[in-house]
Amino acid sequence: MAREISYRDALREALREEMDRDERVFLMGEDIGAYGGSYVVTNGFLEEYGRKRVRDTPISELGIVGAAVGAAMGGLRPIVELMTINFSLLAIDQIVNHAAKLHYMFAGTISAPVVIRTASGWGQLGPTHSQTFEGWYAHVPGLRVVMPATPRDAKGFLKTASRGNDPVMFIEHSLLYRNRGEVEDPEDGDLLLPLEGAEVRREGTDVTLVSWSRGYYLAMGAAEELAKEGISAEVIDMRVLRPLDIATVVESVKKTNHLVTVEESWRSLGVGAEIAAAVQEEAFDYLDAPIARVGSLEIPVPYARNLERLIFPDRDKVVEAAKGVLARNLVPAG
Amino acid sequence: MAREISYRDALREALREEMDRDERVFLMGEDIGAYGGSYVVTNGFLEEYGRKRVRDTPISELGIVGAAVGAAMGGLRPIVELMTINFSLLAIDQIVNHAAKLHYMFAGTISAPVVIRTASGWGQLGPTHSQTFEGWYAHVPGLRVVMPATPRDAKGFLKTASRGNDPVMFIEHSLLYRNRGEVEDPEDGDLLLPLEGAEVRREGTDVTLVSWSRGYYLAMGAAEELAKEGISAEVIDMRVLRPLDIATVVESVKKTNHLVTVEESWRSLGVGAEIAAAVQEEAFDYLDAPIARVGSLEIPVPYARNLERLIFPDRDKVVEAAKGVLARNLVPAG
Amino acid sequence: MTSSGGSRIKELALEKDDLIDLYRQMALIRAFEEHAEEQYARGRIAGFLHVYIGEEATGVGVVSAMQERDHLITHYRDHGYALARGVTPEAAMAELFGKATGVVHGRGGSMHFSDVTKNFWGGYAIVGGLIPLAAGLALASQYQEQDAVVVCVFGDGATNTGAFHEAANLASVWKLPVIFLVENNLYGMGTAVEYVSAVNDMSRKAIAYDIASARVDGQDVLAVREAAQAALEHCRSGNGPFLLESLTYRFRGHSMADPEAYRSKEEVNRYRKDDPIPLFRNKLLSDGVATQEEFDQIDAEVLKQVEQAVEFAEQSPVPDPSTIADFILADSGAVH
Amino acid sequence: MTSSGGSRIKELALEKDDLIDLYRQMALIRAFEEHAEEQYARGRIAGFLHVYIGEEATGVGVVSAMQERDHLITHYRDHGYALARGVTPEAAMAELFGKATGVVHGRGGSMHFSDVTKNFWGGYAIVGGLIPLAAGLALASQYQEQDAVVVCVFGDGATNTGAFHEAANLASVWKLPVIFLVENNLYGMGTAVEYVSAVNDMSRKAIAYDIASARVDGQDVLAVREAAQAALEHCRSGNGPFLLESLTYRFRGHSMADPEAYRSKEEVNRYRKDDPIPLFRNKLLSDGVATQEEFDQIDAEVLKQVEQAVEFAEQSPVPDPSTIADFILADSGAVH
Ligand SMILES: Cc1ncc(C[n+]2csc(CCOP(=O)(O)OP(=O)(O)O)c2C)c(N)n1
Ligand SMILES: Cc1ncc(C[n+]2csc(CCOP(=O)(O)OP(=O)(O)O)c2C)c(N)n1
Ligand SMILES: [Mg+2]
Ligand SMILES: [Mg+2]
Repeated sequence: MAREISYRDALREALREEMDRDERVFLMGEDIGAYGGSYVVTNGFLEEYGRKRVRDTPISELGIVGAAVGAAMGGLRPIVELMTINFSLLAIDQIVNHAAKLHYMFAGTISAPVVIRTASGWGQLGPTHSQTFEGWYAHVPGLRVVMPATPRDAKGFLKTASRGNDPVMFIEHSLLYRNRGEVEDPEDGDLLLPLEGAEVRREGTDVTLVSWSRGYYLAMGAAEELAKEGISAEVIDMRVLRPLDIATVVESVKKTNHLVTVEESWRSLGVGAEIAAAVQEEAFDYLDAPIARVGSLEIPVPYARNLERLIFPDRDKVVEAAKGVLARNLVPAG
Repeated sequence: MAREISYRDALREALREEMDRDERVFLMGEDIGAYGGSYVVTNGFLEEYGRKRVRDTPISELGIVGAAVGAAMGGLRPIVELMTINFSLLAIDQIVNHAAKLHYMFAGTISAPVVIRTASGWGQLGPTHSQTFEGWYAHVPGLRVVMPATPRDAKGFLKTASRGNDPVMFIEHSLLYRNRGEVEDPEDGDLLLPLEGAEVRREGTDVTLVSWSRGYYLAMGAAEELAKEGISAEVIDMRVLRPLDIATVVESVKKTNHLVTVEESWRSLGVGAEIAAAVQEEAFDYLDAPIARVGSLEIPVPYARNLERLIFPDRDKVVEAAKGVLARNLVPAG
Repeated sequence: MTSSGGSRIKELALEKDDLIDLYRQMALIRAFEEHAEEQYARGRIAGFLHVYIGEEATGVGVVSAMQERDHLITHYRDHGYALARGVTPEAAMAELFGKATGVVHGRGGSMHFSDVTKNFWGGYAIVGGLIPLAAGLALASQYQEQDAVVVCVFGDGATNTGAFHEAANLASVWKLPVIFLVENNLYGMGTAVEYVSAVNDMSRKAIAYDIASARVDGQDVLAVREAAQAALEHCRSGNGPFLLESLTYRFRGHSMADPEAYRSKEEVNRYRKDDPIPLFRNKLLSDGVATQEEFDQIDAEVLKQVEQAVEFAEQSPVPDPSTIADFILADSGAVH
Repeated sequence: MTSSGGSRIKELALEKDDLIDLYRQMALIRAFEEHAEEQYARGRIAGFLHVYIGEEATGVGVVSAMQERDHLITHYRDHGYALARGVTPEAAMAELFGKATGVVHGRGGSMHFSDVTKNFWGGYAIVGGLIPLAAGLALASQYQEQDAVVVCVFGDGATNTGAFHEAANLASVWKLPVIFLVENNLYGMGTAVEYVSAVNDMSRKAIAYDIASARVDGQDVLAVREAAQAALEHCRSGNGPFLLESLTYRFRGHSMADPEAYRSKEEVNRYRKDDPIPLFRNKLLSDGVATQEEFDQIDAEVLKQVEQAVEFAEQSPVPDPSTIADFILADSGAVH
């Protein structure tokens, strides 16, 4: 029996279930306790679990992520929250030069099962608070990077991440916390989703739209728009950015022969670039048009609403891109 | 009149010429003074220019890059050295959330003309000291990212960077400092090279090999190998990674119809991914085969020489990739 | 935090106009922030809004002690400093509204006010991030022998960042003319100092860097001004950095989103008794410096000013979309 | 740094065997490092090699005071600690040679020795990076009530990193059982402490975190051992972290690449007079604990051990290329 719950509640359920299941699981982060979490994900947890397991930390991103990694080395299962992914830059040395390296560097004798929860997103937050660096993390061997779009994935990934033995960058989205979606009832057992694999969420035959996190909803919206005009779009939610499931995209492209990637990060060197590069390698002969990438304008994100609106991709830009790749009639190769 | 000098000496000349020209130009970094620089680039500068202009700093990457940015805001022309790009992760918040944002955030009233010199490279240095993150920096609007391969570019870019008004990530390579190449004689005037534009360094007709920094020499070596077998390879040195000069690559591909990118970073989400994605967009009809990417194995870099050798691309891997794209005979699109 | 500024009026040899001006500035900031909150509630302002209500005496006292050539750089809670440094309520309010007439043309919003013509180097939103920048500005001043001191404003929470540590050490080693002004308002967002800082006394953190320090009652504008003057003098005389801790309290939530579950109404009300504005008004009244009528008039004037600022912001045009890509880089295209 | 350990022998109630063992460990480390340098010169070892020559008394003294259940984590200058904690010279030398029989199978090399079976959590090469990890290990010990103390080893230069500040503050706030062992050898690479640290006295940096601290003569193995015992006791009793500063000196260059232009031969020779090994040998001789013959024999034995280690390393196979992708992730493929 599934119920409709919000992305936020899905995360809360996952945290609670894992904390109840395993004493070693604990939370640390800035304002996750007394304040209730900057995005209210851990509200009430301090009262429920106490200071030992819900640890408000100083504003020390590098220190707290490093301490979480160390605690994980020592046998605990820390889930550390970084208020936003913009601040993860301060901790990135601990994430990339330490968490991602330990297991290899010490020949498998040490591991760092730490989950780093953080929020990307925007909303007139200005140039330093509106970024999303998933592409950076997806570049790094030794990390697992997930970016759930749905409440179900949010819960299932978080539970799996907290039980796994690798460092996981768990990237949420500030504009998705209120989204509601179907999630299995806890009664029906643990919802543990493997940390890999893209999913075809809408079948189509004319063009494939690929995205993740909030971008996935733009793709879905665009697919509905396109349907009105008789264009059948297949929509793929990548869900996990490392390892990246290219096979599923290639499968789809072999059917639709057209691909559009959608992301909220800056276009150059975004994850869409990797998808496009990999797909043209593996499905070259099936592409009837260049792969199009929809991303943010390559500009720091301004505060003013009218300007900010222009920065990020929206449904219409995706529709336009899809029509663009379909409109193109092939010229025989040079 | 040009002379042959080393990459290291080219950098030393640039630094000296700019320091002599402009009092506001000064150097700061770890062990650049008394020690002489971890890669001996600034050896003797402390004695020559004194403590005011050659400033040994604490081991505080975040603090010293931030201080350099602040000094630049205040009217100075700091050239800060980060021993290796691996340590730049500790300063990346100052680079990306501050230096790259200031000018935009304050509507053009503040700028941060800081040059951040750092070395990528490897050589049995182990998992945390053998990385290269140029792709991360190339993703960020507000930054200029250069990665010179030749002594001439090293000198010309550094001089231009120190006179420009933007933050510049100036990425050197520890295995190139001894390389020698032709550089104009200082007598013949300032060597100022614009911080943009790829260069076709070897003309060819069958396949285009694109790289930068040390990878460029692998591409050149591969081109010579291929020539022996009657394959004519065009070699492009990207030189600057932001802004990325795709047009020059597209031009070349329109002629050769085949492209191989070569880089020392991990393959996924490396700069090669952006080049491949952009080129298939702009030269789709000219490509006779999928664009191939040669990069590092996606593994932390082990210390053992025999393993490390397998991680990085070498001439033979490039030759193989070039033959691969040429060997492929097209199947009509599915 | 009881005030003892009145007695100091003579010592400080302040003219009536100066005293009235300090009051006016605090009143202006208060009125500005209250209107900002109201406009936020109305949806005309969005994103993060951190108001300075209750802490005005610190900003006004410190800025009043600075010379024009001195530099100011602050964290995101920057409205009070911008106004004290001379940014007009119009340009400030228009920025909150995201208008082209805003102090940074709608690019930055609340957290990123700046005005280099007034040596105000801006507000920054990465906690601690501005501290190394301040050290750098101080280096530029020292290097160019400009005799200018940098005042760097941040909170108790920021002292736990590595950026503070690295910048403080560097500033001390290089004897840079920078004042680290720590606004200790007892909380970093929703987290009380004692839970996250090994020492509650911020000035104690200066010891590790061999930096001179002092604590001051941040609700007493004259005490703050006096302490700031001493700190500025210290830096100007080439004695290196100074850490000034101002003991204050945030009367409102951290930002407009704050449910304030972490502190009690009683606690807030207790601290509200130390509202720097009535405290100062009463002092001036009891010292016979000014009359109630004069204060009523000032209050009316600043209210009018702020209402006009709101009007101005409302009437102002949004930024021209065609300018969206301006200012990404200082050198357009290639650099020669 | 004159030694006064002899007098302490009785107080410390050390058996002759214990004393001899301290000597043997220092001698073994010295011999190991000298051979490592030689093999590096011969090209059998590459990359960065940071030897511990001259600083042996600190590592040996501290490790000798630790319990088996206590945890050790160090920076890249880790050979001495690995050997003192029981890593065999064979496994250590083989690692330097990049062989499959190395302590981490050739993956890490000189800077990344580790052996979790001995609670040695490894050497780390990002200066300061290990300090937050150590706080985390201490949190794991406290959380699981393991009564184990973490000893975190780093240098004077590392105290200037934000990582040190953030971890020290966190450790103090949470009263974590961790000893911050600062090996103050007067230089960070080629930069003298006074040029980059606001205070030369590292123990003074503990004040800002309300952390107890002490300084010890790092050339006197018994003094170090005693200071470490006190620090361990402090942490074990739940009093939170402790900062122990060991005053020592690096007899060799920072790494094999170091031209050593930043210090004079005279200075080095002056400090060489405080060589911890002859100092301790003479003490034991004058206290009649052991005879010259016994020492000669020990020296011969460790020399033989190290020569065998070199032999072993040379004979060992390189890592199997087919294993290159092992250990990237702990959970292979999908995670269920
Ligand atoms: C590096 C970083 N971490 C977290 C945040 C989120 N944040 C914004 S303000 C704040 C609290 C700062 O407290 P304090 O320094 O005391 O300043 P106050 O707001 O109390 O004046 C936090 C945690 C941030 N902006 N930057
Ligand atoms: C973050 C970082 N910055 C710079 C370096 C380069 N580096 C390696 S060791 C070292 C000096 C460290 O000095 P100290 O902490 O005193 O330790 P010591 O070598 O003297 O024992 C430096 C600068 C590094 N490895 N990591
Ligand atoms: Mg505060
Ligand atoms: Mg040292």
